[in-house]
Amino acid sequence: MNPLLTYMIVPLLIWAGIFGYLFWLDMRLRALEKRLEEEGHR
Amino acid sequence: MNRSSSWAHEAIAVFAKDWLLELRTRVALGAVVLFAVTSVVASGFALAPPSGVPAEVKAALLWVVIFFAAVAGLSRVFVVEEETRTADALRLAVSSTGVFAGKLAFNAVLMWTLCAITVPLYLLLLEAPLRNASLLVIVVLLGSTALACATTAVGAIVAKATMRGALFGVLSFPVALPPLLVVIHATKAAWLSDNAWRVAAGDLQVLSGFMLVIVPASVLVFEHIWSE
Amino acid sequence: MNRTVQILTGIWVAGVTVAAFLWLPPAEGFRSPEAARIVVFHVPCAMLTFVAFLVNAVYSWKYLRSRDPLTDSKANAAAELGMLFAILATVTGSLFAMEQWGSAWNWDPRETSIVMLMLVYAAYFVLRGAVEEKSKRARLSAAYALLAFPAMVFLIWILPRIVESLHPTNTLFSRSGLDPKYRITLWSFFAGLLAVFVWMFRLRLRVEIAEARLRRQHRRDTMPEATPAGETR
Amino acid sequence: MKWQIVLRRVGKVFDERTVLRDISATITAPGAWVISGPNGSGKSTLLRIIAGLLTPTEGEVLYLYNGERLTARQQRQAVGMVAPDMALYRPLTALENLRFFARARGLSLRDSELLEWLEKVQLRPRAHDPVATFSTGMVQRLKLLTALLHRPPVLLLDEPGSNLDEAGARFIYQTVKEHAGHGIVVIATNDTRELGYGEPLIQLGA
Repeated sequence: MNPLLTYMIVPLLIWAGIFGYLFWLDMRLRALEKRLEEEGHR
Repeated sequence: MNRSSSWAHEAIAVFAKDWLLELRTRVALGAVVLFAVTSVVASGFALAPPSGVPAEVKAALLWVVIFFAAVAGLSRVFVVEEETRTADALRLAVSSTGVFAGKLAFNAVLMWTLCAITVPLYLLLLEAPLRNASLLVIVVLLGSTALACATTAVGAIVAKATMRGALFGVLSFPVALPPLLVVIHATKAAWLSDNAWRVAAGDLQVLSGFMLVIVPASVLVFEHIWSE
Repeated sequence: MNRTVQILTGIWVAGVTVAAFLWLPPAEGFRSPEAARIVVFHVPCAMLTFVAFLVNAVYSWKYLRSRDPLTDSKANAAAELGMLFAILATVTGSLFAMEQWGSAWNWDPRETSIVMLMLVYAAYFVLRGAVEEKSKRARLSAAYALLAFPAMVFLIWILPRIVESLHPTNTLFSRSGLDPKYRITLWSFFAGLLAVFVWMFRLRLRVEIAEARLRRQHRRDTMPEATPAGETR
Repeated sequence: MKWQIVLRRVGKVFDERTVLRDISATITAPGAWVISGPNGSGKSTLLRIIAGLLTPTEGEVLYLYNGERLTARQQRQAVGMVAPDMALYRPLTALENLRFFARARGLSLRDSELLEWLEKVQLRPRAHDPVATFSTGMVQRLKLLTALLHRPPVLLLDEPGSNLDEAGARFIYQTVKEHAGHGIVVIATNDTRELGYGEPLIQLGA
């Protein structure tokens, strides 16, 4: 593999991992808050 | 009436009681020894003729066998107390340090018994190039004790959880790995090196150091594992 | 963390990433100087894995002292993040190893210790999954974390005695190693990642708190049905 | 008024399920006391909390001797307990069980003395038989013996008479009466016969 390409993959991987996790957390949080809201009204 | 019972007395009572129970039921001993003998014989078959196998592989294999045999039995002491619902009576009678020390002593003796059977059999069947027998005895003794020290508290954790059988292996491996790696290194030295004592001296120090760290740590957390 | 800090963090790490490409010179003396610059990304990830492990141990200890459920959630969150960074460090490390030594895995002491940390985290999660009652789960997993911690410190200390290391020992801290630009970039990236770590940690806790609130609400809603009248004698 | 157990606003929550809420009481020696309530009302949990086997989520349990608080070790020595969830070592004989509990508690009792204890509960002929071969009543008597071996001032009994015949129940009653003369007995039960063994202390709802 081209060394420069390898070098470019690395930060991409790290950001993919971190943002993937952040995104997943954010989705869970939104879903939970929505359910809390709904059940709070009932 | 004499009520000056310290944790050492309690530990001796627990140790004696556990061995009495073990000799009557032979659950842990049976599991451990059968596992060890089976896997030694199986390795002998698989590697025959064993003369071509490097000593590094043989040393690693010996301790892998011992570790997995230990996994089959070391958590029994605590699991039995929970399963037969005797843990509460023990909790009321004995301090948590006394229980831990007694169970640790039981596991150490169990490991010594296991090694006393496995190691000679292994040497016989797999033709290990034994250079320094007295060193090997010390290495095995210290290594098996270190494994017992590393995994006794893990056994107490497992006894309180579900899926105990699978869990003990998973949980004890990371904790047992440091002594395992060191003892494999030292065993190799006892088998091969001309100046084995010099090579293994560092390993033996590390093993002792490991026990000096993990045992107090275990005592510290055991109180929280044992009482609800 | 408020919005401005988040935006500043984003700009900071983006800046460091760009600098790692444009400002950082190729690492002379390595097999492929261009790719060897990976270290500025890889090493901070590995460092954060250890930071997370330490944070997990500290909160585990605090939990056993205080028995506060939120402290247990913090320990768990730290372990989850530790696992994430361990994976990132391993993957980036293998890419570097492939470029430098030709194979992705070498059983180098550092490689081994990061894998062992992953195993500890995995065992920790398995244990949490195997205990139903929450306070018991918190107690047992905290105890396990505190047993694994000294074992890991030992492992990291003894591994180099047993296996030859490929990693340099002190280029990070000595003045005569690589170009000083490396040290600057690496530590800047570490600082950025640390900020991101705190951000993720707090978001993870908010999820945990929301879940606990939802459970409590459920409990209240279903409470009357929970004790059927027929059961009393 | 030497021995006292003080329950101060004790509460227990398992996960989000509240089992006990805000229980306060003062138990003073000598005497027998009864904790009553239907199944699942938390009698056993409360007794385990009093015994120190379970840490309450709220409040605390204090053991006082002449107004002084006991240490954890002293408290353990002060309590004897019999509960359905506390089994003996079934593969061991009656004598071996007694020997273990005596040694574990630091008592220097000779076998001859232990056999005398066994005589008192009519188990001497079975001293060398494994507990696994015992009937429910015999196990219950042996359990009571192990709970009394260290002469604790506090005796905690959880459903002591369940599954016992007339003779077994009479034996429990005698032990309670005898112990209540000098120490504290706390009985958790909803058996109508046992409700009369002592004064009502706490009535738990469902």
